[in-house]
Amino acid sequence: MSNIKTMTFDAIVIGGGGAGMRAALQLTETGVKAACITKVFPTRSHTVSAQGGITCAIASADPNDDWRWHMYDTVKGSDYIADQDAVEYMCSVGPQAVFELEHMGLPFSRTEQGRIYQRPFGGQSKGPNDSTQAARTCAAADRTGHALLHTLYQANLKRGTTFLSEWYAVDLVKNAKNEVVGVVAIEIETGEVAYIKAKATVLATGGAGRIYASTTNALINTGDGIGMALRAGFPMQDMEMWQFHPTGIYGAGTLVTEGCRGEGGYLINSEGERFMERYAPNSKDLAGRDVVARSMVIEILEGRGCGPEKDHVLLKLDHLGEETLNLRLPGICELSKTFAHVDPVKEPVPVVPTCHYMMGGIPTNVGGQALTQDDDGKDQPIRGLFACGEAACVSVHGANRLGGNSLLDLVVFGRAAGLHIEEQLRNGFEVDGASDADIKRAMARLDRLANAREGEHVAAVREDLQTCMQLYFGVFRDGESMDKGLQLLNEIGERVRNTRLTDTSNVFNTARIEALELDNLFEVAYATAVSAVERKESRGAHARNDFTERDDENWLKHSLYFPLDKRVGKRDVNFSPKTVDTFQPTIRSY
Amino acid sequence: MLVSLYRYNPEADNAPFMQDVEVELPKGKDLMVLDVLNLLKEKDVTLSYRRSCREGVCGSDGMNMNGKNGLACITPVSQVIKKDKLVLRPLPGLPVIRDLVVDMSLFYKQYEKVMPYLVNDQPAPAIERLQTPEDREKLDGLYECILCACCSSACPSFWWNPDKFIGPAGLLQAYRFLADSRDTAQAERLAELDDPFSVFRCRGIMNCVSVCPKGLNPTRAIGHIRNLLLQRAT
Amino acid sequence: MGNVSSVTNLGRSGVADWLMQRVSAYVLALYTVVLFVFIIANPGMSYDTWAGLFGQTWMRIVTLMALLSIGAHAWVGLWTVTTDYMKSALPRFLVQAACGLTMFVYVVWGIQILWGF
Amino acid sequence: MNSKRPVNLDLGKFHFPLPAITSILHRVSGIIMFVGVAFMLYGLDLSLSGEEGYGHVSELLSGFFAKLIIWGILSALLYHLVAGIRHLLLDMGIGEELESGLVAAKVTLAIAIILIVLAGVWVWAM
Repeated sequence: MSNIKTMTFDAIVIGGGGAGMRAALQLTETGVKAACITKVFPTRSHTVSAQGGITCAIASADPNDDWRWHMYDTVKGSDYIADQDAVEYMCSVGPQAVFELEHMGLPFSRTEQGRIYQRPFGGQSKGPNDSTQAARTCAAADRTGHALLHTLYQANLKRGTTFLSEWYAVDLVKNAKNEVVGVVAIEIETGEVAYIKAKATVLATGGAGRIYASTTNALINTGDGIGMALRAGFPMQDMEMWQFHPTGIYGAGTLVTEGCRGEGGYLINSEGERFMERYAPNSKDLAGRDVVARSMVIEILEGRGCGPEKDHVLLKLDHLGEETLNLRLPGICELSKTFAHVDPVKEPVPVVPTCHYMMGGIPTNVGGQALTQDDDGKDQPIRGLFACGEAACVSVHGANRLGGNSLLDLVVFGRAAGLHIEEQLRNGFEVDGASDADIKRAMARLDRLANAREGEHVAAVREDLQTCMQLYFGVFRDGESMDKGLQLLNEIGERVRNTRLTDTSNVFNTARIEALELDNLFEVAYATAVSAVERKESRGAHARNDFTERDDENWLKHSLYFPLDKRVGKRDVNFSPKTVDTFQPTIRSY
Repeated sequence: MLVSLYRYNPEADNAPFMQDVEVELPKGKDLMVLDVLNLLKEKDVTLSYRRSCREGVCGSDGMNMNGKNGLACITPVSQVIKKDKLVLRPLPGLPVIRDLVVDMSLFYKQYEKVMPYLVNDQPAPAIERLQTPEDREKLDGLYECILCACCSSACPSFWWNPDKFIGPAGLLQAYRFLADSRDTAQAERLAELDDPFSVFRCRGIMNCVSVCPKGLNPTRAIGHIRNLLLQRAT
Repeated sequence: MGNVSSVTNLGRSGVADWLMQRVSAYVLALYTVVLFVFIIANPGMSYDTWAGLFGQTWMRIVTLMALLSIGAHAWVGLWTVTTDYMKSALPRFLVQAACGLTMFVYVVWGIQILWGF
Repeated sequence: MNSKRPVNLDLGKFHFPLPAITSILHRVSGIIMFVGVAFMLYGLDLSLSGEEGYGHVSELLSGFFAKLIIWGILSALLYHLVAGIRHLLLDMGIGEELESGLVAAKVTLAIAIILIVLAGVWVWAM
């Protein structure tokens, strides 16, 4: 297209959060001509909100700690549908990736020995034969994500990474051979549209918690990468798996870290009972997040919720003492005061399970290479497309992510994607060019918005979408109501395609961005709904009232949603780690 | 409640103007200023502002609310409202791109000037570099900065010399690295700061301290830098 | 990278300017207080007492020091003020030059007064 | 487009905390003093020029207008002195916190006002 500006790089990373910046850093360090495209200034990315820490067996709290124990916990936490080769990679490379962060300057909290401070988190044990609570989550007070994100931005500044800051990626550009050859993006400040050409495109666009009405996620978490990949026709894996975090602040949805419970806080119901002792006699409040969230909802449903509406429970922290709270959880004290009008030093914090994390995403291998399936159900790489972080599904979290594993996922697989791309490029990886028609296809949504004269406002449709997901695809699900939800989604989809943009200006037009984001929210929501209806069992975060048991015979599998025919297929879980024995599925109890 | 908004769209307006809008607030609930903006945007999509985390950690929605800088997402309306009126203006001293969105490039440039990254010329160990809890504690009150620019854009010295005075946010980060026991570039860092503008334009008026949404104290950090510069000079 | 300097700043470095301003501040504060105390302690002071004070060599030297301190203190202060508010170089330079000249006149005038009576 | 961008710097619309006000007054008083030095040197010159000159100064000081000028210069001097001492304390790390800074600003203003009033009484009593 002669009238559209083209910028050319060897590799582009879409997303300036933890995963994107770690990938960009790796690429820049190894001399690849790379750019990081990010819709917000990098330090405004959602990684900044991560609180508790980054789980990794660096053997600081326990000198005998072993990454294999971490691997065991992760596989068990995933309810056995995490790919064990990927978990093995994450847990074994993890320490190196964390030490690198420390060397970059991340201000971790410290032990008396001067090592990185590690706190207990949910689902942590000392291996398959010792269920003793471990302390494996490396922390910078309760601002680990903030510290990590800023450190990565700083490291990128030091290396001179190119940032296209406040640029919004609209759609992937695919050539005739179905290779991904870059992206069409819009510079928010000027409204200028450009084709950003690259041999490798990394989707590090994070999660999409905003498909739910109540979420801990930032307003920017709209699943842009997932939307782009789905529109390009690529499949999504395990999209029914959404984590509800046990402790979102009641009413506001903002997160209070699992670290609160790691430091000794616990949940109580309206009778003042520490109810998790009943549901998870061993791990209690530090059971897997899915387990705790479900227990909370049961307490509320059975009438033991707190407050006038009996619709939440309480997180008790005051017994930890002011000093510990100020030292270990200063940010939580701030957030509680602001959003719950409660001082944790004196009173318990009202909390409720809140949508937190998307375990599913773009299927990739350990090197971040995006995958699809051929007609025989065999994995095929999508040439030119990579993914890492929450947008990707490697899969290390399976059906339920352990606390502190998301930050590790970001840095390990951001780094891995960088390494892998550098290697591919060094080996002479080439793709064909894109035709004008290929680029035009990626601009279709912009054209539609520019020409839509009639239609609905974005905000109303978005709200209905979020309410629908909250109502029909929440902590507990069942077939009948999900069918209703899916039907409703079909209607909402029609409305999404008929939204109208009343602001057609160019300079910093946030209305246009929100309209484009709505498309992505819908893509994600729809993939979630279809996959959730299809998985007829309860596993991890996917809990069905009509199929209450885990069904290993049929569903010890990844689900794979194909957008073109809206079909859900299956993909084998990897049970072949390279250096350790397979962890066999057993009953998961805490 | 009456909301008075600073509006400017370069494609339509020759100059910025104040727009008064009446907003119906839900009863019994103290909204954050960002919630009010979101309500307004539902009615008028052309209203532009930045936002992301909506919990005070990403630093996107710094703005001037009834005369005082702060983050819209963690500022309850009740805290800033005067005579039933809420006046929202963009951060002072930075060029306005549109409505409440300012051009932050000068602010970021000042941040970049202070070498905001750890420098250590020793070979990296196989594990982490050790740091005592006491040394780590020196970074508290420094590393938490979210780069929202509330402080620098409340600082008259930064208004008058945004290109030369590093400003409170940048200087806080300058000291964050000067104070890090793992950093080995102290001499180099100080040499870069020893001019009449970068640090010494601070007049100690503490506007930065009074607006910082994270409760940080750039004035004190600047004092520490000055002491280091003095030690170096004498 | 971060270094900015200006031909018209006195000490060529931030620390030097800053130190100069502080040292002169101490001198001036002390001088002012001493002079105040002297005047208040001598109500209805005669010419002889007044001239006697300034007739002593140490007072002449101290007063000269105060004058020089005013020069340094005011220069750093005014240089800061002019660079804050005056953004175009020529007018700023002219005002700065005028200030400098005034300060020079003050000092010469002061010396004339102190050693001229 | 960039150079045309407006800047929100309508100073009347901003809230300035007390320490900021003490600071700008410090600056203003400094400039007044700079001009005031000329008057003081003139006075010193005249007062030391002999009995006659000294008498002349005393005579001058009895006029309302001259008293006003003297009081003005004294006020600037006293304010600059007191606020300057606050700065020197700040250099030592005293009054650097939000609360202590506010207290320091209040104390500065209070002491300065008392001294200025006293100076007024003194000038008019002369």
